[in-house]
Amino acid sequence: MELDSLYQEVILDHYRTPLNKGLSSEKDIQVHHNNPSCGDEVTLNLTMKDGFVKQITWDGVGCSISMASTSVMSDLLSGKEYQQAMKVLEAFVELMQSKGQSKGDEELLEDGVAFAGVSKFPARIKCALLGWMAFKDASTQVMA
Amino acid sequence: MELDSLYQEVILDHYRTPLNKGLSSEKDIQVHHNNPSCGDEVTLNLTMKDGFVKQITWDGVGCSISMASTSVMSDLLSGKEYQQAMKVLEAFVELMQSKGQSKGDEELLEDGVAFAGVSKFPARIKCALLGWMAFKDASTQVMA
Amino acid sequence: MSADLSVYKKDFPIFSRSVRGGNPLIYLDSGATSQKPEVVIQAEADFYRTKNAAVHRGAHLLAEEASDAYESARENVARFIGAASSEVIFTKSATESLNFLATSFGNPDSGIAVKPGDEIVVTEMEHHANLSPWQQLAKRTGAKLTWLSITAGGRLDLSNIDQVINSKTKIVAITHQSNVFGTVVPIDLIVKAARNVGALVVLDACQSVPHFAVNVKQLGVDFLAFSGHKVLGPTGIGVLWGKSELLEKLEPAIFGGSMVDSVTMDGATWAQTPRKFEAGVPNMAQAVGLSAAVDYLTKIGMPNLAQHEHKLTEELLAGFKEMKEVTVVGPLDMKDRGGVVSFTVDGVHPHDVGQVLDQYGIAVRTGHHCAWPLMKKLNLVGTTRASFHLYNSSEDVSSLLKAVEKVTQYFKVSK
Amino acid sequence: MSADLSVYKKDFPIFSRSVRGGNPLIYLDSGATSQKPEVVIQAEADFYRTKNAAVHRGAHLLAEEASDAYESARENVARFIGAASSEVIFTKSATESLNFLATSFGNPDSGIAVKPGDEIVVTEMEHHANLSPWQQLAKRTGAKLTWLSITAGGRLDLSNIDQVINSKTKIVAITHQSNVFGTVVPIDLIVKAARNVGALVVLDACQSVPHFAVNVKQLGVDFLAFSGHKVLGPTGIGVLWGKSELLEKLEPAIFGGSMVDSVTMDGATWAQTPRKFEAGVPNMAQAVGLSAAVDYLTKIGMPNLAQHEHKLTEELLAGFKEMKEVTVVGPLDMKDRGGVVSFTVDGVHPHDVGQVLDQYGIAVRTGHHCAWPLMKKLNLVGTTRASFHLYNSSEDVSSLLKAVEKVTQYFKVSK
Ligand SMILES: Cc1ncc(COP(=O)(O)O)c(C=O)c1O
Ligand SMILES: Cc1ncc(COP(=O)(O)O)c(C=O)c1O
Repeated sequence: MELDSLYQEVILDHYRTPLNKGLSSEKDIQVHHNNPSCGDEVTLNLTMKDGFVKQITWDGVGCSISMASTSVMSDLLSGKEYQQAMKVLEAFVELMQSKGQSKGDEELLEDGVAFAGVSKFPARIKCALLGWMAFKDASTQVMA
Repeated sequence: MELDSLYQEVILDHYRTPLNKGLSSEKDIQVHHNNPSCGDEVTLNLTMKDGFVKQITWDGVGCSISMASTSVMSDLLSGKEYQQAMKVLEAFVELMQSKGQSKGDEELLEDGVAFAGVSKFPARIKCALLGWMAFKDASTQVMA
Repeated sequence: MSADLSVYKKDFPIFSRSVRGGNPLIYLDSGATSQKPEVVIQAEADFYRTKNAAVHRGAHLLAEEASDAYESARENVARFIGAASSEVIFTKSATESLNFLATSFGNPDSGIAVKPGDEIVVTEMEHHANLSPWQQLAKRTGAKLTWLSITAGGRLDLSNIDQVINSKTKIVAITHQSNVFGTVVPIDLIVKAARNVGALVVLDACQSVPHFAVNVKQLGVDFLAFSGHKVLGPTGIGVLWGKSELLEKLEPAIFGGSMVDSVTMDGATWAQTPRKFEAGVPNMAQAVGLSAAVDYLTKIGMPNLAQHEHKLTEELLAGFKEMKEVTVVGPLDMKDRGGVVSFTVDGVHPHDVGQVLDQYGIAVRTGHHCAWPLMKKLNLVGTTRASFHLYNSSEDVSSLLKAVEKVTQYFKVSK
Repeated sequence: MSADLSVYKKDFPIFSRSVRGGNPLIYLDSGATSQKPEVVIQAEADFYRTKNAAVHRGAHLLAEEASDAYESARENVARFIGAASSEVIFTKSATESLNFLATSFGNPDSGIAVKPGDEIVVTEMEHHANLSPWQQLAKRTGAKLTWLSITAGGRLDLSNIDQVINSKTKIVAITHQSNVFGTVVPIDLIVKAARNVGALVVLDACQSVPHFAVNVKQLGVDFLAFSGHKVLGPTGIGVLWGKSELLEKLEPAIFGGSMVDSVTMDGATWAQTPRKFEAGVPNMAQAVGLSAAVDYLTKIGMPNLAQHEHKLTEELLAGFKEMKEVTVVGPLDMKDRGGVVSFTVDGVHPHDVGQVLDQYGIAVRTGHHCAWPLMKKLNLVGTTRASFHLYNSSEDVSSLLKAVEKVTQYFKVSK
């Protein structure tokens, strides 16, 4: 069923058991992003150190796609050098815009490739990007 | 031609040689009416005496229909008892609403029946009524 | 027995298309916007094809015919809600209708203007369109916005109505039927409370006019707004109705051609109602389309339509009652309730519920339904909402129930 | 040689009807509203028939397709005027576009708000839609409305431009092409004068966008407004374009669903431009229709259209030159002038001129053309106005000239 291409098992797993959920007490910056059309919300705490992403923690409410994607993002980008994290982020954004034409670079995106199917559902792309955009906002502010 | 039913010779005559045009120095009341959609304007001076219409004078700018109709009105209603003037006015309004189905009561309306054709041209009915409505407004105020 | 309205579905061309997964379309999102019968589509097209011209302006035959079509549409729509045609203003939407009022009340030149210290009463279950304009008005004028609460059962809490609607109250702006709960509000009690203190009542009739007979005289309200697109009519048109003696007192909200009596470089005076509220070349084709929509509904009969939706709602509520994972948000009984059913599925986000339903060809609305304060009050991130119209059937209800069952299976929900 | 555009007339279904006296329709009132090609009518109808749903709201396929159609329309219209799509706001009309601006500038919360003592500059030849909103804004804020005059030849008098546009000037709101004279205004000089003093330029492009290529970047203005119905598009839609950094600073003018970022009972924050200016379910079908209209015009080529209208205007002016009873009001030469020709006939009121022309099937506009201050300045009760579009031909010009000849005969005018 078409639906299975959207709700990959990896996504449902991250939804049920999210990583890095629960806000850390320490942080360089906290940002809050929401998606007014569906009400999804993410609060993200970021700590950077020596140009590396030291820690990403988050909390939020939202659909399986937005929560799982934030979980994957927080796992994937933690420990990465800032430029490298941005590269991964760009690859993810590109995948989302691929209208089902791309499978994603598994080396770069790891679990993130599970979201390839989302790109066929325009209304869900914003869900998948919510956490990633929060990270982009936060890290740009810290690096500025 | 259909046009001739609108522009009866009587109308063009009144347009070229209007009656009672030029405002009297004495008056009980002066009213100013206009037709915002085409810009026609009429100023009307009215004098009543013992329940009779003593004098109607007017000035204005507008199309042949509005000017001729005001001329006819001023001639027709002058000297009439108020109630009788209102009866004539009602007959004229009714004629205007007749959508070309009525010829008008010549005894009551005299030259006014020349406007019967106007009722077939919805956009011109307001032109034909401009002076009459000014009279109605003025006389109602005086009689109040 | 309710009338069989299934014969009318074929009047709506959209149902001849298929949707996701090759499924036939099961449209349960009429609360957001209704589908259009072919007569409405044709009425708009015919206006363009045979009499398109700027109304109230030209001396030519087309302009005459266009003006006649537009003004006849006004008369027809007025008749549909029991109003005088001079009291019906065509706007672009209910949102604009409500904003017009708020703007006019905020203009100190209006004969009825809101002043500092005045109170404006809304409810916790308003759509943003009947909340934000009043918030802004309060902010601009120094008036205070207050509100009636809701009960746990999704009804208006009237226990403190006499405190909320008090001698300071100038305006009570309230929905006729909640777009989230389906609750029909007891307008008679609201009108009575408002009359007692000399306040005006503004009714948001977006969710009532499309579904049951609404008569402005019988309701006794002062102003009423609804949208064309929810009443089987075109997009881009709404209605603002008001009592003429009140409309005469209000300054217009937007300014331009065809709404003036005279203009100089220094200022202007206005034409009479309704013209003074309709600046510019109006949405003529859409007015004509809306007129065709109310003709179509009148032919079917609003009581028949109401009965039809009542029956479907009853069936859906009964079905949900059997499903332990499903919670209906709003009245569980059929008293004073329309064909809008919000629900949640345990452990599944509304957006995910909607996605699975979509896979079965079922179109519902998910999210906050432009009623965020209400969602926060209910401690919900959103709901899934099914809403009915004429073209729905008992089969649609069964399909929905079956698909919701699949949702719980797909996401492995267990309670 | 200008391109032969006569083949396109058959695309407009209205020309298959006959009018007064059984005559074919000669439509010379495109300045008021244009006729619609069948592709535009079908685009609107197809939206209703195949993808009607509330945009930006539903999780279902129809809502996706509707959103896509609506946003593609925005991109397409943006491209047509050389703008970024995030800078294009769909309104109900140019009148609303201009009122939105005036309202937003009047909101003290806006990042660019008009203050007491500021000056707002218009011209003596503005349409009421670009005059009244600014008069009201001045009145509300304590700003001063000033204006550029016109010359006897129907051009803008720029002799005192540096006094009128001065250091107090906040906004210059000006028409691109006069709807009475056909004069095309030298926007470059206006922009230069405004830039010198840091004022913003608002362009009323109602009479330019439908007739020649308009590029917002090249013009260098800050805001621009036009109506769909004059550009071969549907009624009920208009465009407001603005530079995004300026739009971001403005508070919205109307409030409701789909334009918020968050809402509580106490207040709200707004979504980003253009969304924050589009409260409520938008005029989706009309946006899609407008998009089809600009596609159609792009296919024909705006330069071809401009040339075509130029030729017809030239022919008409030449014809009128031979008629001693006729006086053209506005530029007599073809320099910086579009296809709008106002004229008077000695001794015959414009309304009567229009009536006689109507009898020959010729549709023109008569009266003050929503520019009363201009008429008063010219000491005229009104004019008769012929205006062209793509579907007009040299034969239409000859028919008009012949019919005006009849007017003078009918009313026995002699000079
Ligand atoms: C120059 C000009 N500005 C503004 C308008 C107003 O446009 P609309 O009535 O479509 O809002 C018009 C047309 O009527 C116009 O010609
Ligand atoms: C209760 C209610 N009020 C107001 C509105 C706003 O209507 P529109 O978006 O058509 O202006 C809606 C619909 O969205 C509604 O359901």
